[in-house]
Amino acid sequence: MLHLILFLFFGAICVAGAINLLVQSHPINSALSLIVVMASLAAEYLLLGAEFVAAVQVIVYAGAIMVLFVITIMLLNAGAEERTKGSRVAILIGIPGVVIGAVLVAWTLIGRSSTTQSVSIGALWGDPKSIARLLFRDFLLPFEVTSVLILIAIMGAVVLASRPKAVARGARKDA
Amino acid sequence: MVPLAYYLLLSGILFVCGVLGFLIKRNIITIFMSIELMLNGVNLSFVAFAAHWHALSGQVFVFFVMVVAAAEAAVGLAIIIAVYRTRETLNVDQVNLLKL
Amino acid sequence: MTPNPYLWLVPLLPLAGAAINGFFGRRSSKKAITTVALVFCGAAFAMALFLAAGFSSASAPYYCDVAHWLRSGSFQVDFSFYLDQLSLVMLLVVTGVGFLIHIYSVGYMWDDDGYYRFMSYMNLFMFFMLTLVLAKNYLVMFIGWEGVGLSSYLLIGYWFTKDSAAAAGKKAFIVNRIGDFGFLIALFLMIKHFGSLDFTRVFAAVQQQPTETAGAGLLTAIGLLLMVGAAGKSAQIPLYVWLPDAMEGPTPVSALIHAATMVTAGVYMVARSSVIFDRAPMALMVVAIIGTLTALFAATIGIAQTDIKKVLAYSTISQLGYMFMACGVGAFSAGIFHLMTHAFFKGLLFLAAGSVIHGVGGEQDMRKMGGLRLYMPWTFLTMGIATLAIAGIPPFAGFWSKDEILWKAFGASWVYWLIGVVTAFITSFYMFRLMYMTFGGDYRGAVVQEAHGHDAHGHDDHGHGHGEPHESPWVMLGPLVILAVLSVVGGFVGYGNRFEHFLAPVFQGATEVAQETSREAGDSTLEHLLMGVSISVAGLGWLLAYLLYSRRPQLPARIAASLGGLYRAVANKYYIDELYAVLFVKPLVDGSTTILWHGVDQEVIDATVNNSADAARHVSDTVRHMQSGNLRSYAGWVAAGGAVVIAYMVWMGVR
Amino acid sequence: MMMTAFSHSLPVLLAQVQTSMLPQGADYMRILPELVLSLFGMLVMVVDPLLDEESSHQSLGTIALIGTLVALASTFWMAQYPGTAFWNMVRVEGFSVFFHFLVIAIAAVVILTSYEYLAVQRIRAGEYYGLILFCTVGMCLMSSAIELVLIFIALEISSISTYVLAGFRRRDASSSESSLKYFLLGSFATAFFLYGVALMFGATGSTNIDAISHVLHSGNVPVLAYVATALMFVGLGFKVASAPFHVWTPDVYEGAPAPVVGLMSTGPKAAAFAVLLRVMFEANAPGRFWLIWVSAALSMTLGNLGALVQNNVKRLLAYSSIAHAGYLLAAFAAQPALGTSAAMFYTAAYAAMNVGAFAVVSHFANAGEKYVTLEDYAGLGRKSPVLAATFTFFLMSLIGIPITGGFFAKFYVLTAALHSNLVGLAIILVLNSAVGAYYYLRIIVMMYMREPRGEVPVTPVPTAAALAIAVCVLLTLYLGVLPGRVLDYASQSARQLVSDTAAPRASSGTPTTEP
Amino acid sequence: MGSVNMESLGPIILSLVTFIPAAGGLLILLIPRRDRDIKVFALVISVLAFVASLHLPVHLHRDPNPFKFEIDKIWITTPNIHYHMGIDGISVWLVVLTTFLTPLCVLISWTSIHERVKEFFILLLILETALIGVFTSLDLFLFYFFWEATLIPMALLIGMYGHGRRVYAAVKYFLFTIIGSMFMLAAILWLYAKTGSFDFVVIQNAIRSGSVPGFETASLWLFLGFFIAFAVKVPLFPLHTWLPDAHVEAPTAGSVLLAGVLLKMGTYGLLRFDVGLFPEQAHRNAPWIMVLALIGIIYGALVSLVQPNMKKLIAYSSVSHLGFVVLGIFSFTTAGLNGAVFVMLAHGVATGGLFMLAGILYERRHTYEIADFGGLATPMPKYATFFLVTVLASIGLPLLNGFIGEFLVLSGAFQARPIYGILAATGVIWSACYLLWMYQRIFFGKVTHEVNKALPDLNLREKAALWPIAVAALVMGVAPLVWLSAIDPAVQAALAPFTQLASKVVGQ
Repeated sequence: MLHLILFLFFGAICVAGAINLLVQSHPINSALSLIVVMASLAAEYLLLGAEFVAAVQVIVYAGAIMVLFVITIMLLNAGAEERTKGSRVAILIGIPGVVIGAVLVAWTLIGRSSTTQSVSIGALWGDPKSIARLLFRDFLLPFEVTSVLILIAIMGAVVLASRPKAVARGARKDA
Repeated sequence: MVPLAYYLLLSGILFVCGVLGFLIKRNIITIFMSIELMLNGVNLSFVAFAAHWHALSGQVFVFFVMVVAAAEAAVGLAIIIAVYRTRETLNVDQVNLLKL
Repeated sequence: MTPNPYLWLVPLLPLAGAAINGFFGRRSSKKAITTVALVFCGAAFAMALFLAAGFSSASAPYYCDVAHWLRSGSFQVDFSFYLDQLSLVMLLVVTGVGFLIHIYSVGYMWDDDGYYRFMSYMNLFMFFMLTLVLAKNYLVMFIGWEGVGLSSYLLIGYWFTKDSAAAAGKKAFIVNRIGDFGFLIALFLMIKHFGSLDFTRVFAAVQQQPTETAGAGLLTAIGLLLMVGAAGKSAQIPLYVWLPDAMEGPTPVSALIHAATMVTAGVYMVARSSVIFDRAPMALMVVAIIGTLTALFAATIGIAQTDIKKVLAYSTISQLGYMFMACGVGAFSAGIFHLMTHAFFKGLLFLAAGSVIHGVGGEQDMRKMGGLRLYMPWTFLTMGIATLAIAGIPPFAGFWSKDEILWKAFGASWVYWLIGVVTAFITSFYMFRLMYMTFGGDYRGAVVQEAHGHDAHGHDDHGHGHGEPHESPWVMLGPLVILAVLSVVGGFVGYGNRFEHFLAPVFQGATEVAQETSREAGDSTLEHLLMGVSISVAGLGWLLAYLLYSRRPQLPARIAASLGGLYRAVANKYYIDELYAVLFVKPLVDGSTTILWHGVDQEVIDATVNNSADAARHVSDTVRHMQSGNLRSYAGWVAAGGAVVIAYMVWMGVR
Repeated sequence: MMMTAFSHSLPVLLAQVQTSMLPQGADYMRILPELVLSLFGMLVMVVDPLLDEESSHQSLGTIALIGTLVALASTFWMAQYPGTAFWNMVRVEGFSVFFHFLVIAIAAVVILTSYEYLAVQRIRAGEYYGLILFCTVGMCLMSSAIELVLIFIALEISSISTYVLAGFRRRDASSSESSLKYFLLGSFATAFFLYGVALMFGATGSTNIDAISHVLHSGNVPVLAYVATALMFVGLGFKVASAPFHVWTPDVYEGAPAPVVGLMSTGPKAAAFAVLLRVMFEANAPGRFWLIWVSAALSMTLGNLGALVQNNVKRLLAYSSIAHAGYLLAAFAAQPALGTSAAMFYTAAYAAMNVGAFAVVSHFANAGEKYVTLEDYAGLGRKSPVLAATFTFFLMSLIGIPITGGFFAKFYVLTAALHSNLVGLAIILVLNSAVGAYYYLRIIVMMYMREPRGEVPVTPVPTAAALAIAVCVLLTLYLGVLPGRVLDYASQSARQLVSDTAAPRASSGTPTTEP
Repeated sequence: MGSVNMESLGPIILSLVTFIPAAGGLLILLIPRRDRDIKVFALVISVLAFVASLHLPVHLHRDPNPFKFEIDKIWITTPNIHYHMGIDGISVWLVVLTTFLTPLCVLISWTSIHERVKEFFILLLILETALIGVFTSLDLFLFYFFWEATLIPMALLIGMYGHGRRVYAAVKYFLFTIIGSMFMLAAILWLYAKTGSFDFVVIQNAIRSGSVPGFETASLWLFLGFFIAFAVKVPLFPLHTWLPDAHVEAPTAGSVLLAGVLLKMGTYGLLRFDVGLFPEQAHRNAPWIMVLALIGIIYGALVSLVQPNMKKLIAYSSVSHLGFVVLGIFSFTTAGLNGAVFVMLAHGVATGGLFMLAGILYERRHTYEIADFGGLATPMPKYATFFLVTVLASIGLPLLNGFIGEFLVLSGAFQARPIYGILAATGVIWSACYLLWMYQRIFFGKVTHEVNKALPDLNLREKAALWPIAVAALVMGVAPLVWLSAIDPAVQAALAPFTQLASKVVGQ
């Protein structure tokens, strides 16, 4: 029962945050809503007994990624978004599509016997040792490959975010 | 005891919110945030299924997804900065040089 | 059947002459050209005489297989030649008259620029005509058949810078082709049913068939189709229209091709196929009717023509009608007899007309002639003989053959005879009209003429700008004289049915029919009576012509005026050419242009293609607009697509 | 199944740790090309700051090229060690060797074509080549990974590097727009894919392809697996640019630098197709047939129709790549063994001709990608006969004229489709290739049948680009004249792949359920 | 050539003939851009190919197999593609026709092509190889390969060296044919999927023995798949509209090969593959195909009649003539088929000649409009003579080549269905109408345009190009047995299934 109450509580916060993200017109508000969502999700993870994930969620997501977002928003001095009417397709085709897809997925998620079984609160079966074993043995390769991914991200960020300077470098060969 | 389906439903709602955000938001950064929202929804699914199958690997996946999300965030925000430099706008409806 | 290894030489000799003159004539002297042309043509004539000398009815027919021509499965056609009594007669006529006309041409065409070309064409014509005559099967005959058409085309259009000549040549070829179409279908019928085109094999097969008295059958169909071909070549209704126009060619051509030889090929072909026609009475009747109608019809047009060659042309059509009438009533030998005599006197008439035209400097309008008997006595004399012959005045050649035909026609039906007699009257009238207008009275032409002032016939008398009419050189008069002699005596070969008997082996079946009819027709008294009638109508025609054109030359104009529309209709050849133009040519050209080309091709097919291309481009443009450039739209597509995919998969999973 | 290992008792676990805690040498051999590429990528990065920026283009490019060549060689070496590595993370087999070879070769040629482009466009070579090499690592892993999470990470590696590469012409608004669109939509699609992975994990309890295959083979497939397949298809369909997830392609291709388009229209696409093959065939995804059928038909039709009126050559080739994705997908609808081999051959042939075509385009586009409209190609046949002839050759291959690889590619797909009695799809394919002929022909017409426009300069083709084009011509020709060996290899590995599906390997430790 | 020599040549001669031109074309690539050298070289190569190809008919009878000079090597194992070539009495002459026309094309292009000469002759020679290949291939795949290979060189010839709306014409040509051939490809692949072979003989045997699964239901579609490809190429009404455009805009050599050989690919394909593989379907569908052929004959002729453009006129006349071929083929009679093959050859020579002649005129006056001429027989008598001979051959005058084929076709059609034969025979009249009318308008009358008065007559090179045409037209007309004796057995073999069919029908 407690489990259900906690789930519903954090779940409600989570959904509210998500909806707020959509409703807010200023990106900084959206970013803050997203942080709320993430925090409440961390709580949900704890309810599911995934304490490692919960911790990482707070550290990586809320701590690192969202900081990036906020900094970018600040950097670009992004204001409230304009209500331009750019896309009829997104509204007329996309949203109905999303609704239909969502209903169908929800229906499959609820209606199946395999998913109606309950999970117990904070089962805590994922001890750090097991996780480490997984991470550094079975998932060693993805783990290592992730370093390549991060390397790429760094390179990409450097290349793209740095100010292009070649314009000042004089005439091009072909010109 | 909470049925697994509740968690899945919550994750689905988050995912759909992300998709909707992508469709209706005009600010590129907010759109990007919507993607993060979708990933978060997926993460919840992973953890819930991990609990269901009693398989820790689901939690490890979440870890990887987060790393990917971080990498994406770095690159994505850099791209957004680059776009802002050339176009001076963050409104996605105005980023439409390439079309037809 | 006796092999004769020399037969193939006869047609080939003129071909060699044609080839030599054609390839080397441009750079040769006129003497050399003349020599080549005459030698090879003469050699053919000599060969023909040689063959005739060795000819014996007992061992006829002769044949000669030269080579295989084509083969397809079991069907085979060879280059093979064939000589029997019928082809012998034709052979002699063609080579003989042909040779004479060649000689005449030397004089007539000497000054023409394209002399070598002309001689080469003439030789080429001889080749094809002889191939036609000597063929042993229908397909080799068809070579000649088409070949003479080609030569005719070339020779009519000889003065190609003249638009009318070029058009006439084309018209001749195309109208002939219409006839050939019928001929071809007849050949296909033979191939289909008899498996061969060889005369002997076809006729042998035909003889197995019963006579189609009850109605139209295979043989009737073949006969009718052959008649279509014959009508094209021999200028019968309704395909006669090309022959008057063909007079655009040089006069020797008119004499040789459009009077003496080629146009009679149809008669020859019908006679050759007598076995078929015998068993197809209905086809035979059609032949007779067409012949009779043509004879009368063309004769009436002849009355009002003022162009000397046009008169002769319609006369030729009319006489050919006679021949078909003869064939139609089963009197093939009479037809061939008339063919022969006609070759003499009509050839002579044309040559003499040519001499006249030559003499007056290219003028062909008889209204501008007159009194030429004084200027060109030889021409007058020979042409007079020919006129007497064609008019059917005894004892000239034409009388015998025409009388034979009329007699046989009477045996079949008195209607044929009556029309024949009327035609004979008209013939006599317009021929003597021609004589009086040309030679009688005073010269009406412009005496002083510019040297090259007559554009219309500029080439005809190149370099002959004369002050006044003059007689032709002897190289031209010689053939006239010879032909005149033949026109006088030619009829006597038929005396006492000798000609008929000679040809009898060829027309075995046919002669029986003819004899039957003549027996039925009665005794010789009747024959003499009819003969008297025909002589008297000929005389009457002469008299009328004399009255109108010699005694009261102003009368014809008044009569013409009083007849009004009728006269104009006759003078304009009953507007048949115009009718054909309106009925066939114009609809064809306009229809092809507007309906088929612009209509179907461009408006329907191409437009369909282009429209579908446009439609594709249009759709493409629509597809392009999926790419609005808006990111959210793209996401919308992805989301919607995802929804569809999910929906499908859920359905698949639940199912 | 390895997941079940956790239910074992601790001592047993510890014992296992003793024996197999560390990867063996053979494990490294099985990812040798990836290692080589990563090392060279890092080498490029390290050398970059040491060099003067002017001169670095050549040397860095050469290092990268050597890297790819060494990687190609190491692929052969890798091929000697078939089997799984890193605890069922990757598997070396004919299939993965084929795609390794393919994507590395693509990378090599693209590097060659980039030499001139980078110099003219003043693009930072260090990051550029580094990203290409790392991207190749991702593509290689995509083809050999048999674990959905690794596939996801590899996919992200190749995607993120191409996102960045697309934006490399930073002074150009269209380039960054292209990058942005690619990035946002790519991430969007990746999220779908990931959700699919999550649901598949939920449905089968595993993310290992073999394990999934085994579960799905045992009958009674949960609906969740269907939905998972659908979501994964959305993600992968986006990557391979198949309709209706293709909308990003023209915009991104138009804006991205031409050599990069050459890369991303072939390499990541080929890798994505490899993943799709694994997911569809090896994992035996349920309910795929009509999904693929419709998507294939839609892709080729929309692609071809869209291309008809394009005036920008890059955009035109983008639509053409959508159409080709459709042709390729048609093979997926066929019987697994036939379809897989046909699809493999197609990716190879398509790579050869499309990289070649983009090599020509990127040379001709000149500085700032000025000359990319159809009109600019007018009279190229006169001004530069060889360049025009090679481009014509590639276009002929794209049309599917015999003696080119493109012909056999289409040919095998058609054969596979007809073999599987997909007459309808075959006819749609046939009609589409006919329509498609038109727009390729427009380029040929422009080059040969229009008068040249004076102001379009044609610079001489530098050696590197010439070499790249020559390699592409030769490969296209080779695939068009003697396709036998490649196809034999493809069908052999396809049979292997598919028979794996039919009877899950013993190494997965579970008894076979198939009769 | 000694018999020993012959033996050694046997297996490779076909490949030799096929690939000499292409090899020559590749060599031209290496020749520096000196136009004269290129032309001479191209001429030498094409003459060489012609001489080599003469070996084929001369030694044809020595080989007792149905397909002579057969060579069958594995090219690609999977799929089972063979390099299988061979000819019979039908294809041998089409090969010779190709090699015969190409040197003439080279000659006729000598001065009319003055820029991008190198490319021109390369394309021409490659085209020749592709054309020969179409006629020699016995492997369906190989056939398709050569079939498609003709497409690009021809489209480029039209598009690069043509005039006026050349691009439109080239694209139209390309699209029409490629859309058609795609259907054929699908049909070929279906056959491969079911029989596991591309080999013509193998597939034919498999079909005849009834061992192809699903053939009964598919045969109609297969037949149509092949038929569409061939019908476009022939071209059969209503798929013919690409032809006039292509011809009008094509350079002379292109037109000559297009009319002379390319169209025959369609009729040859109909005969060899459509009829050869699906006799029952061919038999069943013959009525409407013959109607289309008939429409083509008459319609082509009538439209031809009113064309103001010389080349367009000849082009439509091709539609008409090719209608005869199709009619002959689908009459399924010995005469019809013999005639059809013969018309192919005769049309190749005569119409090829007409296009050459038109090209000669174009070179002088840069127009094809008939109205721009008139009275040309005066300044150009030799030209007029050659033109007349060719026109007469085309009209089908006995003793010239057009007649033999037309006669046999009509006779065959008449045997099969009299009414068709009769309607088709009207073509005899039409051809005389349109060709003679054209001839009259171009050559007869007075010279109406001042420019035309000074037109030079044929020069030596042009005569060298035209003499072979004239001689061939005459020899084929006088001694058709040279050709027919080779064609006839092949035709009989092709007809074998139909006699069985016929007896089956009778038996019912």
